Amino acid sequence: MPAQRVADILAAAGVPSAPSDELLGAVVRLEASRVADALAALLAEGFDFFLDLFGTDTGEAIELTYHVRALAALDDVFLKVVVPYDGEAPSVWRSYPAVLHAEREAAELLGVSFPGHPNPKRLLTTEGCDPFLRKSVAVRSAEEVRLPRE
Amino acid sequence: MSDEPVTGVQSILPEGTQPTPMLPKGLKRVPSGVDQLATEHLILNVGPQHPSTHGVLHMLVELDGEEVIAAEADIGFLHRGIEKLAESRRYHQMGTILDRADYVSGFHTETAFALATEKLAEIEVPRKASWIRSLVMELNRCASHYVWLGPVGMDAGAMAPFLYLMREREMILDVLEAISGSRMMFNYVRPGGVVRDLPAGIDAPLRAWLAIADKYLGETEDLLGGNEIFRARMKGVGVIAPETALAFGMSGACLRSSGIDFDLRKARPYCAYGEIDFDVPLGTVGDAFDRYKVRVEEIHQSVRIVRQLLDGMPEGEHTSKVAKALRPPAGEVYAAVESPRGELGIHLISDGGPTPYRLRLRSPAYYNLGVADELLAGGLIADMIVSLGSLDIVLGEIDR
Amino acid sequence: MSLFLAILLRFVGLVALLLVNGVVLIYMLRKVLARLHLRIGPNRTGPWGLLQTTADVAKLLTKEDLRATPTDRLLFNTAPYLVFVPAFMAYIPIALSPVLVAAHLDTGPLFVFAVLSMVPLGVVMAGWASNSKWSLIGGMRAAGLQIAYEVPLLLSALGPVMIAGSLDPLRIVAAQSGTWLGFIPRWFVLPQIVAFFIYAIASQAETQQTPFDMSEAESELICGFSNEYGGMRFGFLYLAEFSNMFIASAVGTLLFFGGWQLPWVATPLWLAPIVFIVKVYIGIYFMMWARGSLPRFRMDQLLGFAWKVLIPVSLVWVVLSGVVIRLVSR
Amino acid sequence: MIEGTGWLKGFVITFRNMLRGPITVRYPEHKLTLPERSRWAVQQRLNDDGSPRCTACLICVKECPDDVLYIETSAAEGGGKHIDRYVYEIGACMMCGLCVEACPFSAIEMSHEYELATRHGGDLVRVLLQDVDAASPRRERKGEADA
Repeated sequence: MPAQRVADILAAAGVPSAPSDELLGAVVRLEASRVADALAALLAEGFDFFLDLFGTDTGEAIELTYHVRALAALDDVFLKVVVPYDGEAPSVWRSYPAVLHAEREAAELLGVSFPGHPNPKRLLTTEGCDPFLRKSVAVRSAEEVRLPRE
Repeated sequence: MSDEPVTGVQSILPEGTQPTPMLPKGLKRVPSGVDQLATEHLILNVGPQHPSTHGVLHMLVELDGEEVIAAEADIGFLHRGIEKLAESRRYHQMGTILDRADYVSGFHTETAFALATEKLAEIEVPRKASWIRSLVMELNRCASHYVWLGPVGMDAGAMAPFLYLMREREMILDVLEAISGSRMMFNYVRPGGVVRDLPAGIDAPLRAWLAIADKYLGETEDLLGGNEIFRARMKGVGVIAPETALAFGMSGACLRSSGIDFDLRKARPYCAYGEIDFDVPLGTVGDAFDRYKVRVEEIHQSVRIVRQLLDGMPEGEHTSKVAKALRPPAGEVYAAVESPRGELGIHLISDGGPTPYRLRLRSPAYYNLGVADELLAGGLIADMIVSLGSLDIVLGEIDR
Repeated sequence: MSLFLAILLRFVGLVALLLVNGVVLIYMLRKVLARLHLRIGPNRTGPWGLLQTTADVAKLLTKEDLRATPTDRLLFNTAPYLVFVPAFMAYIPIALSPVLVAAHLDTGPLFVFAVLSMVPLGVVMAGWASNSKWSLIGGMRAAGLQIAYEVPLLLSALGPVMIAGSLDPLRIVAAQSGTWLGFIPRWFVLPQIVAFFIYAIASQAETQQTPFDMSEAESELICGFSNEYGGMRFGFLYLAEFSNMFIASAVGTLLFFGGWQLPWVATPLWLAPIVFIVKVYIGIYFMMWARGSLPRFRMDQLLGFAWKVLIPVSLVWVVLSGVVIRLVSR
Repeated sequence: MIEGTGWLKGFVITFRNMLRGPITVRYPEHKLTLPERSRWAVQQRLNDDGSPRCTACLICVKECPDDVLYIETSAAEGGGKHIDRYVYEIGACMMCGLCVEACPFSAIEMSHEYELATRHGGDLVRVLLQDVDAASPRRERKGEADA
């Protein structure tokens, strides 16, 4: 499905968006605050299969990617929203309960929040762990953690 | 990024709210009322060191007697930050960590990554490489299903099938070792093809396995699916309706056992699957027994696929020329394979550098496990163990 | 011989029988399960691993006696004995031969079932006193299971007793001597085939073997009621389980398979105990075979099976065989 | 629940498998033969005369994801490089084989040495080469084109 069609669906639901067809597939960029409405509209249009939510640190902000698929037509759509560091995007679990774990993971690993999540606890890491998928958190190299060689 | 150090659970909570205590969502903590006695509910920690959580899963369950009232999966005990580590690995080195994500079917993760990289860098893959990939992936699928089928029998109390299936799994792992050099941490599939051609004489041990695979699996089917006790344990337990399966993003055999016909090997053929003849087994009810049946039939189908791949293995190069220090152009791709657990996707973002800018592993078991909280409530402890086992979770892949 | 010496001798004999049985059975279980599962089993300690269980017993005996602080001290410490002592007592009326018996009781099988019904008490006690949720659930399960399966167990023993017209093990065995039609041994298993199957199922449940190993369903409750036990206390719980296996098989041999008698020929007195032990061990092999072949029931299915299937069937069978015995004996 | 005969069939199958005999390999007495490609501890490949093929080019050190290889070099007396120590930390090695793939001189290889358990932590750090002159890369390249 071309990205423009997806944008039309979203426009009909009153969500403005910027479509583009990329190597990835149909990508639609929109305001973070409207993502719940957008996904509800897509679910109503037959995008019944939620694949993934993950965040990327672009260096200036966190870019969240929602990947949904219309299973019957095998159409993939990638919704991208940008939230500032420590910003927030509404939880979309009412449309896709599959996102429950993924939102918790994105929250702890990238330091964003998802208001409306019913169970906003840490998922993978323990208290005090940095949101290490941000680029500012460096992986310690093997040399750093290794015991000194004699 | 803000200068404030982000610490603790507060970082993911809205301003001013307190973290909720670690208790299941539907927690009641009230007299049960079932028998008018003031019985208190029991909070039970199942795992992370429990024989039936198939790894280091921690299930927090609330019990009324033996009945599960609410359950919550707690994961992360095996979290190694693979997605972060991937940002500092070059493309040809990635196999070493991706093998360790889904440690029972490493070839699938490796291939998904190779497919993503090839899409991004526009690398042609020789036909033989695709066939070899399909071959090792199907073998790996069988090995993975064996090591699911055995433990799920153990969950139901049958020890014999587990050890019988180990016999067949050993035969496969020996073959995989002869092909790749390692039994589970293969590091064999690379962008552009595979590291080495199939070794000479691999035909014999493979045919030896093919000759007995269906027969021995039939014995296991008699021991498990043919057994009345096992059927009574599995039938009607852990029923997942098709809508629920879709809503929770389940894929693979869990989705198909609910009656939804979706298999990436058919839907978007990759590697050699477009040229291979096989069926996709479907369930009807979506209970644990359907998941058992679907997976067993998948092994039979994999045996069929391996036979075809072996008969029709093309001649030619096993890899195309790919620069060691691969620098794919900046861009973003998604590639997925049908792993034994479902759709295993690699979402790769490159900035043109020698290492990925961001690598996201879309783990099927991670999403399949999401349904657990809904699924387990209402059953007995024994049902919980069987339902959880029937999901085929691999914690390495869930926690990454 | 003084009375004291006689009692002491019998006591020592029983203890020896029980301990040797325990050691041999544990070794046998390991080997049989291993063979059923394509493995070798213990093969390092001693020739063919024969000394493995001896080594394990030595380990258990020398282990530190640990008890978690929040356990109920008195109950926690006594529970293993409450499980072990009935298992020990059940050996008393088991007649290895017409003369080799600790105490000749007129109501032998009844006594065995009576003392064994004390075991659930100890199991619940162990489960509760451990102050562990797993143990508690395991203990409750074990109690429910043993109470449910005691009824069909007793009822199934009624058939042979009715044919023999006595509860005395010697007379039950004596009633099974000789042959029908010259070649079929007069064992009660043939006329009482239904009772035998009920006995086999119920005794498998009573001894907590798969498919009835509810209380220590390791994939669910890890180790059940014995979770918190270690050292020799665990050893006692474990030993009691194996000794119950022997008891179940021995009583079955007495009731259904002609005890110490060989079919067709008169059994010399010196051979009788050997014949008996061999028969018992064949029975135990079948119990282990079932353990290695079957999955486990769910608790509710298990209880439903006992109350809805086994008990009605055994009741009907008791009435039926009573009527037939009355008609035949007239 | 016991309406069928499936459970009886189970008895037959386990008995049949019992007759098939154990599949266990009695390990220290009997050992499996490893496939030729099996990857275990890294070892040096030496020339026929016992001199190292290693040129101390450090490619393997850079390639190793776990950083288990470590080479200390100094200038040799007759020019070229002198290998003081070639250290291999087997305890941290995951036997991925990337170093062997990367070595342009085929100076290291994956051995079939899999009995790596040891009582002493010190055994997990091995010195593969000590105090030898490194091979000259130029000469090797000519002789070993596309090796």
